[in-house]
Amino acid sequence: MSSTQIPENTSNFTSKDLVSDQDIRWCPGCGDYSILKQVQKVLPELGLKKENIVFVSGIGCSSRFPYYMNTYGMHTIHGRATSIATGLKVSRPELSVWVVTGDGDSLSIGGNHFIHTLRKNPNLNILLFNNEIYGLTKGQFSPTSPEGKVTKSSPMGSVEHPFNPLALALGADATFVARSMDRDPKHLQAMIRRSAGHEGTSLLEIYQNCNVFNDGAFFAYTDRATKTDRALFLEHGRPLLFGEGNKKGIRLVDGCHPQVVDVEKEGLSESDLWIHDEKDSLKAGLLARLPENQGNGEGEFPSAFGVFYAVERYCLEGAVRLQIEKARERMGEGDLDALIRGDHVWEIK
Amino acid sequence: MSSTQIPENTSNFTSKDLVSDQDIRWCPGCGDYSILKQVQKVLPELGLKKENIVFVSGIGCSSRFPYYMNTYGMHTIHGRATSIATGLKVSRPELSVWVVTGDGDSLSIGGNHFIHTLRKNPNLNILLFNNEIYGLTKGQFSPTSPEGKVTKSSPMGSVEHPFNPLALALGADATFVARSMDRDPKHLQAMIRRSAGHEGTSLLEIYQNCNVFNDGAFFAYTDRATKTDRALFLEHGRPLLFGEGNKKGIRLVDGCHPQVVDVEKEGLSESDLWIHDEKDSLKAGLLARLPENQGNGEGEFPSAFGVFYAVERYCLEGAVRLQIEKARERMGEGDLDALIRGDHVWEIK
Amino acid sequence: MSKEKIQFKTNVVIRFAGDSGDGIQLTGTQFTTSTALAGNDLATYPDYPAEIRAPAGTIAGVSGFQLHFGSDEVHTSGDYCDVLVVMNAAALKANLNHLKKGGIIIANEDGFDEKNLRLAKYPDGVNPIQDDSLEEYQVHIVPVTKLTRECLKDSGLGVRDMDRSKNMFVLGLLYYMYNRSMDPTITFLESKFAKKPEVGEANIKAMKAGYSFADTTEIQNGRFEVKAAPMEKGTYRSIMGNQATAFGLIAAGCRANLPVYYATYPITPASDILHELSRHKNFGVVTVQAEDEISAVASAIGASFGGSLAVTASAGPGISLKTEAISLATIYEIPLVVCDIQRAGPSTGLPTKMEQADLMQAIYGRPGEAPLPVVAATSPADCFDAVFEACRIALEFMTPVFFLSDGYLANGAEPWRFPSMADLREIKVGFANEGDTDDGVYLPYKRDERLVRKWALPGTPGLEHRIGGLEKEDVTGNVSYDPENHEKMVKIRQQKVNNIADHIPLQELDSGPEKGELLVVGWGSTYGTIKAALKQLRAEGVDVAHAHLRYLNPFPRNLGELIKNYDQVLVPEINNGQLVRLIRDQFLYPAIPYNKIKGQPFAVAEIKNKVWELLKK
Amino acid sequence: MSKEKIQFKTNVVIRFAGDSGDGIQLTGTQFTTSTALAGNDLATYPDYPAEIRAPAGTIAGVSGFQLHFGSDEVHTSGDYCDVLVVMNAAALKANLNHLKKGGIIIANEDGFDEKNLRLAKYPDGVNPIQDDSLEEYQVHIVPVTKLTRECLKDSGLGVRDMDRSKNMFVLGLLYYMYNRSMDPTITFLESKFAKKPEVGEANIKAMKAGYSFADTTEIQNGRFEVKAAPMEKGTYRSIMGNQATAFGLIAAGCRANLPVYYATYPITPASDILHELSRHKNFGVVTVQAEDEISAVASAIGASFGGSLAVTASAGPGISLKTEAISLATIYEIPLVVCDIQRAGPSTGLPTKMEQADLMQAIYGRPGEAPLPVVAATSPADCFDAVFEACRIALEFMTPVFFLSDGYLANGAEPWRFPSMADLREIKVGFANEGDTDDGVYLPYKRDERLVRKWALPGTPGLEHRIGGLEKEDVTGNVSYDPENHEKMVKIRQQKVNNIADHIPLQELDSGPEKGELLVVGWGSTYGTIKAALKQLRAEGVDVAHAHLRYLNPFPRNLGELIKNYDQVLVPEINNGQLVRLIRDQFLYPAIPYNKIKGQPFAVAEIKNKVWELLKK
Ligand SMILES: Cc1ncc(C[n+]2csc(CCOP(=O)(O)OP(=O)(O)O)c2C)c(N)n1
Ligand SMILES: Cc1ncc(C[n+]2csc(CCOP(=O)(O)OP(=O)(O)O)c2C)c(N)n1
Ligand code: SF4
Ligand code: SF4
Ligand SMILES: [Mg+2]
Ligand SMILES: [Mg+2]
Repeated sequence: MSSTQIPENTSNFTSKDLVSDQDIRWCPGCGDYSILKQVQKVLPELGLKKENIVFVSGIGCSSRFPYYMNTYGMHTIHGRATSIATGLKVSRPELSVWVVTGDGDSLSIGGNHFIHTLRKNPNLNILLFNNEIYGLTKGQFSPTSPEGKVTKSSPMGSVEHPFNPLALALGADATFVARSMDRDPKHLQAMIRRSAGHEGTSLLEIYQNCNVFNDGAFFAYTDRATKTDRALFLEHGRPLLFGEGNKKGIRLVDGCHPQVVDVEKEGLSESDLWIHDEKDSLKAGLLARLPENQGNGEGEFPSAFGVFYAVERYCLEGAVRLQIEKARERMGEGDLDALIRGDHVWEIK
Repeated sequence: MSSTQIPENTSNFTSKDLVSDQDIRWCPGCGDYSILKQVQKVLPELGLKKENIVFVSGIGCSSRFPYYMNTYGMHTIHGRATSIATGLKVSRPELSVWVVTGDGDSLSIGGNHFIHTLRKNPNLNILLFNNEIYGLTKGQFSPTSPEGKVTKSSPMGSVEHPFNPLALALGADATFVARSMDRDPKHLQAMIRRSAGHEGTSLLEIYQNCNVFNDGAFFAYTDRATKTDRALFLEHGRPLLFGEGNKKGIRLVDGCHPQVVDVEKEGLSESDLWIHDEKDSLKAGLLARLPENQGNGEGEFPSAFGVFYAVERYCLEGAVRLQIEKARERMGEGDLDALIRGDHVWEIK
Repeated sequence: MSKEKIQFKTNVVIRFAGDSGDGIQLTGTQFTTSTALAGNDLATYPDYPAEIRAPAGTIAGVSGFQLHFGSDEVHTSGDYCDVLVVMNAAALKANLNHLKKGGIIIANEDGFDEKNLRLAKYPDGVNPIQDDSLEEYQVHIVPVTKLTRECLKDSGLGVRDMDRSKNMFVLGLLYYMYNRSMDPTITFLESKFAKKPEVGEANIKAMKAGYSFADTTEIQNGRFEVKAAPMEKGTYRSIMGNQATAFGLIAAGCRANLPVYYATYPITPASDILHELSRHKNFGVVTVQAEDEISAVASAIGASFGGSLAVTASAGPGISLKTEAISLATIYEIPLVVCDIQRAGPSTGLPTKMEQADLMQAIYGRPGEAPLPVVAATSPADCFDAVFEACRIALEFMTPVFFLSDGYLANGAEPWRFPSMADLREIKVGFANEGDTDDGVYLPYKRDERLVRKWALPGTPGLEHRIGGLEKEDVTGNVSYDPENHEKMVKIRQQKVNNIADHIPLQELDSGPEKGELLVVGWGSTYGTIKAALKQLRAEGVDVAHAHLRYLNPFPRNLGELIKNYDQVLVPEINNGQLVRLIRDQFLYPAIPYNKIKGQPFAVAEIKNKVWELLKK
Repeated sequence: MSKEKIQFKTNVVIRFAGDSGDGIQLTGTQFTTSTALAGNDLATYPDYPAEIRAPAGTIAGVSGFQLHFGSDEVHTSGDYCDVLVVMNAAALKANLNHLKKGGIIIANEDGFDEKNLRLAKYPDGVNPIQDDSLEEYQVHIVPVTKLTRECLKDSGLGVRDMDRSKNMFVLGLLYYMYNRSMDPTITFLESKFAKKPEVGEANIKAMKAGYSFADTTEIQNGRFEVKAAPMEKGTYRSIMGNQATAFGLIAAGCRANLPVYYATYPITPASDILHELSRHKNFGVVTVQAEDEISAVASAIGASFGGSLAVTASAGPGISLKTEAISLATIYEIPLVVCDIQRAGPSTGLPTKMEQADLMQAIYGRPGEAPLPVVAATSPADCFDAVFEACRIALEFMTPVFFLSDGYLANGAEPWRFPSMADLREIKVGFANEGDTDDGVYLPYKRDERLVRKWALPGTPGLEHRIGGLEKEDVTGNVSYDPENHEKMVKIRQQKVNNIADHIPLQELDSGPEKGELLVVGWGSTYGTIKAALKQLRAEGVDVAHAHLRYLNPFPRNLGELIKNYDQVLVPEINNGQLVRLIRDQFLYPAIPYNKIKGQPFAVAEIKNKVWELLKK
């Protein structure tokens, strides 16, 4: 089933044209600013027409996003952005539809639409701003907050085991799963580009700092002192390397048990290591859960950033269109009079 | 965190005591009858008191279940049974709470509660009657119906890629995932027993025949001619064997690529094969997706039945109770007068 | 054919009843089609159990289909039936109370064996078709199963398959009794079983056998003729409410020149609209079976933003889940049609039974001040016009609109003098066009004199704008926390809905005097019953007026005055009193509620009795 | 301290305003505590932006806190303020319209630099504290930032941290002006910053500096004394509405001897109830933050079946998501308290502003006939009594109950002469006990004379039974599709709710004559304003009556008669007219709506004017 292609033209706008006239109302220092900037930076490169772009969001700090984009936009209700975006995309396949959502919006109240959207695979780009907290309602734990998290609603610590959002997405048969972060603009831009390029639902989880209610949750991945040991950047076809000078690697023992190794010390070649394959769903799952593994030999497991998984599957809107076309082929363009009349009529004279 | 234990006594009832006085209203031949029977068979063996058992269901044919059980029961609303059951269990940890739900009830409208229940892990037993169809509303496709399924609401075939329910559950961090079927009473009984024994949320998917709207969807797993090739029964610590006389096996190439092999022909020993390990989440995922693999050498991959995954994690209700106890230790039993009075009072005389 | 005496009748009510597996609904609809083609006016009412197929032979498993047809206007499916066809003992037990005294019973003898009697819970040894308990009726006992098997014994079919044709035997028998042509059913069976011609033939054979059986046996002394009804000239078809709703939506899409986007989650009794629409994809209709009701309405809102005629449907429980999103549509001010095919509540209630108890939910069931228009259908065929009108209002006034139908309309059928495409009113959609800006800025909440804003579709250069659920500044649509602006916007949204009263017809009387003792005000599916009751009363010399509301919000401008022309106003509803409250509130008039809450329509006699009661006072 | 002239005042309204980051709410609540401890009656109203922290310096980011205190009874947070404290230019711009002519402005000079003026969107070169635009007011310009930094220069803190104390400087200044003790705040700061004593000290130092600054500078000619109010004898504390709600729930749990189970999904302005309750787990309170509103109410229903005092809460948008499940609770007939802390809608609306627009949703917003009692609170402290009463009704009548509060009550504070545990009414729960069977069968829908059924908890041997959302047979509770039974059950459920009118007090007048020209009927948070307005009118010689409804469904038995004793009835509401519709419908009385829909309470003057207008007619 061929999916509908977004028309590729040269863009008719620049980053500046994307800035709306509305004052931005995020807290100073909020990670959302960077994400907005990177999106505004990347969009003009994609060969889209500005009038064909629509941003759809739910409710949350992150979901204010559409107001700041001088494109078509819908700020909707809590948790339903993916469904609303799906309706828009299925009815107007030529539009480039972006969903902006938070960890509460998409994984808490919106969890059902989230998983169903992923399996149905309309060609949407989902930007999930994960700050592991409810920002807008002033700091309650979210479904991604770690166990024991102390918040306003969990003064003795959260008793809930959190979701691993990417593992959940893979379990829901997502076709594109990636992760980036607000504080790494270049990587974020690259990931936005990859998301846009994917035909089908692309899920980009973005670690986002909420400096008011959950400050520093992801600093380990960007702070000088820790970042090389804690963040691993994925590249398709390349071995999993990280640490100072990429001296650490990950290898798979028995084909499926990850192990952190010192590449130089053990004199390993690249091919001894786990080579990242974006098409391998099993390995994508393993990557999503990488930091959940017990540290071994060479220390803790890092968190991965990049494209975990990217495969092709027909898009929902394409399949819907195809049936309409087939129906027209089979039955001809709808004839209202014939429909209403039906097969059994009688006349009164 | 120690979870709350269901009191183990000798049961005070027999299978017959579990039969309610209500006429059963499923279609003659419906697979639900068998499931009811096996549940009634197994329950008395579990050392429970009848008055401590509660069946909670949503809406659907399957969800009529509680009416037929002479225990406490709640027939609720569509999709919410897991949440209602969670509320009951958290507030009354000593009860044995069973959820009966359908593929539409739990995975369509109830998808959000389903995944959140699994991650939170209250000690519930979920029996998911999967007939790959909406029975009660007379035959629309469900989120587990295969692509292209022709139903009343999809006369040209469903355009939706379905969920793999067990993969979804694993992605949602379920602690117990198993599968059985209506037409294999002994296996079903065994699985009900295992589910009951698991501390935490146990998800038992039961392939159930809807002989009116989706007849024979799972017959391949029970029909003489096909069952040995299509159904593989899992046992912890045992190799994956199936086929006539257990001559076929599954081995893992490179540790993670399953391959169907002829055990005798290739002269393989058990240890060459994939040995099932209920604690291995990665392999559980691989098992859930087993039939999605391209057939190779020795033919198609079978579907697995049995316990895919079973690990321990603290139960929600235990953690909630523990905080209450800790709070009482720290602050003493609540004193209403002191609470209301607070710290700053003044007197008017 | 010539030997028997034919009795002429103006009206007949037949009720078919049998096990859910007996093909009762099919028998009923086939008889309906033939009767419609014979030119009778008619109304039908299927009455089926909530279970898909409760255990065969039990009361719970009985399925019924009632058909009222006549040579005169027919307004209801009939209070009581003249003929009761029962396929088994349970069907008799469950339906005898629907039969008029002296009525005809046609009973399948083979459905009264020991097992069936036991399942129907008759006492041991009691068989109602053998004892004298049915003395007051004309009973025809026919060994339908046996005869069907007999006539099919050479068909090569197994017994189970043969038995599947026994409903056709009965149908043939009734075709003979009412002098109906078998041809439409023969055509139907041939096409239905095109791939299994042996089954088709068996069915046809059984039907013909039933026909002949009636011709040659004692049933002959019961042959009736119901002349064609003197209906308005024109071409007719038979139509069911949900089908008419589906057609109305497609028609509105055509007349507005917009694709229809229909998103729903299955629920009784709304699902058939989905089933019907999904068969007409060649109209460009998109049908979406969403994962739940919230997703359904949400995706419709997305499609509406994109420029579709967006529709969502459910019954009460599902509608309640949609209310948050509907509230969003009211503040967005985008077109959205919400179809509520009401059923008996609260909660799951009686899911296959009808009720009119979602009116208050439609009018008031949203957080905050979120007014929206409400339109109700009055008969199966009227679902077409009413939902078309709901679409028109939604599109022309940029607003969500409720369309109310119910389980009785949804599954009921009647003859329909269908319109041609050209007769249908054009729906004028107010799109914003490229360049519709002020100083280069697009103002999405600028309004015309009716207070209606324009619809600016993504894809239009220069109209880029954002909409949201936060209160919006007048004209610009920007987020505004200004207190004065909020009040202004709440009032504007209310006024816009109120203004619709200028664009709908004034309330007319359906019948009766313009002033007088009593006005009966109804809405929805009570139409036929009230009409029939007042007609009978008129014949009995009592002239009572009838106004039937299509527009529940806003009310027609003249409704208040109209009401005040009568000494008393009676408001019959299949609920515990809802419209009556709106009338009392708005017009401070002591309208009198009359309520039935039994999952069933009013009987004509009930309305008549109530009117008598009021007039006697 | 002796040199200055002290003016005596009976009432003062102070409004603190500044950037969201300026600690305005803290300043306000501290001043409130000290004022309460000084024995004044008071009422507060925080007014904060929807954004967590909109850009510093902008109008959108302005946060406000208004406090009205007096030596007389105080009923509202005040229409206009006497003193306006502004930390920056935006705060002045956004709040000047709240200041009485001739009022005092205390302005932080450092908040009026070029940058701040630009962010506040003053025209280039305009500085309101330098030109003569504030001539009509008494303006005190204080370089708060500079002075705070000055006094803390040796504290070792960085500039940003020093600046965080500037609100304390202002607080000290006001403590001096109104002769308040700094002690409660000192205690508070010491405990709050126990782990960062240097910060605590800095704050205390800044406050003392502000106090001294006022003592030594020109502020001295503005020292006021507001005597303690002649309040009823007793012990008082200050309490906010959501806190009172939380306490009321805990108290009801204690008096019913049941564990409280509170399940919710965060939403403004309801979340603070969750926050408060989650701190009191030592009462056995279970708080659940569910994945969404549906799960929250569903889990509460599960807990109710299990025997908890089950409560769920939200604001309008979240409540609408719960309606399907609430409908289930009505047909189950189990206790459930639904707290709706109303905010301005529709949809997301103005999430931090108050409104009373969910009344119709509470009464009618469910599919089918699903009546339930509705109880509303009238003041922050009254939330305690009202929610306690909601719990009592739910538990004693086995029914879901709506408790209505709103954003004004939720965040407002007032002095509270709190009850002791022993004063509280016992809540009598009707459990079924082992052996409560008829012929060995438990009949879950058997009722007492009030039509109330019993609560049979799982774990009780012999009472095993099933409940469901399908219509249930009278007495046995078995599924029943019987038409007569359905009508009977709908009527029973309605009658049970109606019967509650026998178990609530008759409606009393809050003030005014028992018959006369005009009765003002209010509900919810308009209480204080109406009371104050009528009191002033009475002082001006106009005696108008006031009835304030706690029970919105069912109404007190005597309400209809009571209303008919007056020539006119005015119904002021912060919505577009809701209670007024119920009154018109039920009593056919032409009650007059008076509506304000600005996300703000009525001003006393508005009510007075409206009354004058009606009396002149
Ligand atoms: C139906 C409904 N329920 C609850 C809310 C309140 N609410 C608004 S945003 C939010 C959570 C925000 O968290 P997240 O999605 O993580 O976004 P963030 O603010 O962290 O970016 C909640 C609970 C709402 N607006 N609507
Ligand atoms: C809120 C709501 N939406 C829709 C329905 C209609 N409905 C009842 S059961 C059902 C699906 C049943 O499918 P499943 O859960 O697979 O159960 P089965 O009947 O197949 O056992 C639906 C859509 C309902 N009762 N309530
Ligand atoms: S609260 Fe957190 S997420 Fe929200 S705007 Fe502020 S910093 Fe950003
Ligand atoms: S419809 Fe299907 S699932 Fe439902 S009772 Fe009948 S056979 Fe069973
Ligand atoms: Mg968040
Ligand atoms: Mg199913």
